[in-house]
Amino acid sequence: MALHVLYFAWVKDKVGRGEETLSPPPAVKTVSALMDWLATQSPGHAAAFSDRRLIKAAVDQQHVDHGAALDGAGEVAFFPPVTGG
Amino acid sequence: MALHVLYFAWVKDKVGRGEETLSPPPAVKTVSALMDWLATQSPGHAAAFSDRRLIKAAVDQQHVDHGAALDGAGEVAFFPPVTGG
Amino acid sequence: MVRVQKHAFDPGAEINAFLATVPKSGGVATFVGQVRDFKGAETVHAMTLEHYPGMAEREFAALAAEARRRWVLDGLLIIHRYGELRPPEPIVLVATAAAHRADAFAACEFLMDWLKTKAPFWKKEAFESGETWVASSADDEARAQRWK
Amino acid sequence: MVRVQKHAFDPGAEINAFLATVPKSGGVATFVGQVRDFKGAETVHAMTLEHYPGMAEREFAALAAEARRRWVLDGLLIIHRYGELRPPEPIVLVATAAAHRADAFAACEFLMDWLKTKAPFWKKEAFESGETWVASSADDEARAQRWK
Repeated sequence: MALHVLYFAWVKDKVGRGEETLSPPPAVKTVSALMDWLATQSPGHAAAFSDRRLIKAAVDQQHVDHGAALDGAGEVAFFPPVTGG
Repeated sequence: MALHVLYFAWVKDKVGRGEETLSPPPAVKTVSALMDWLATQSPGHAAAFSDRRLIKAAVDQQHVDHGAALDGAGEVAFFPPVTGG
Repeated sequence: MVRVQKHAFDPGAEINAFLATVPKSGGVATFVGQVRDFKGAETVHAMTLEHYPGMAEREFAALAAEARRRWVLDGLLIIHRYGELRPPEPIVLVATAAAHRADAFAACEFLMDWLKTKAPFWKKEAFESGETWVASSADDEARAQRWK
Repeated sequence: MVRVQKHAFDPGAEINAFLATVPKSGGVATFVGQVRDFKGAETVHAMTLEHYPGMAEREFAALAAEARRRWVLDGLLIIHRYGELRPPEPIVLVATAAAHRADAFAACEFLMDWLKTKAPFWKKEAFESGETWVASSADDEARAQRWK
């Protein structure tokens, strides 16, 4: 199943791209499991996800915890804590 | 001793003037005593000072309580609670 | 800066001029108070603001000094009108600039709350049926007390 | 109204336009956040604001709805920039209009506090020595928690 994955700020810098469309295996059912799987995709991904405590996630443009289910999500984003305003 | 007395808002309306220069007797040593004396000056003054709880005072342009001394004050003002802003 | 003036002012232009004086401030909080065209079910045609010249400026200067004692501010502006105003003209503008937005917000709200109970201005509203002095508000008094 | 935009905006003009939409509001609170030209002892030459298009607008809409649930507001404006900014350009403008100034102030500060921890924007500062992503602030997190 195709999943649109977005990266922002230094997560994007480390991964080396801002977005990609991936097909994680069916066993990847949560945000946390997705991070585990993404970390195996390239050295850049591994660097970006080396400390999960620094990473926030959104599923279909809603903030979620790492334990959140992906269900039929079409878009998942990973980023550091926001610093706008 | 000449004292410049100012009135604002409905206190002014009741007294019938915005300011006057008066020479209260030497026994008038506090704001409260000044109000007692002013109330005897005309029916308008009496009406303005009929309920002292509604009246605020300033001595030389500083908010004061009714018990404040006049000392060598040059200017005393009487007005309702402020409603600016 | 503190200004007590009869003529109308342009709040956006004043805020921009104020911003130009505080380029190093991360945050600027402002408050604009406007003349409302109603009170309850009645229409307010105009408002007259009487003030105590001299004391008004003194009170604003004292409020500004107190705000600067309480918070770290890069700048502060108070403009207050007197005379005849029409809805929805601005009556008052307060602006505060600080490195930290919490200081700017707190100082701005403090200045408005104290100004409401200390600055010697009195509002008279003109209705169809005549003119009435606005009564002071117990809520304003309570809000001012929070900062004691 | 909520706007996420790349181009610069004129805070005074935006505030005047907002005031024109709320002639019946007694009070309008605003906050302007500006790009600072320093961080500690270092000079900041420019700032880049990255954002998450789509989610940024959604979050602002959710914050606006939450503010309207909590306070009685006549109007509300959020403008936030993204892209390249230079000191001391405005980054963000929040304005809130209400009959009572307490509502306007509280809603304005709430929106800023929540926006700081929820709106998907990330600041990168350009120094002489290179560019650095701004770290999130524990103080911002604590301020946002006050409104839970």
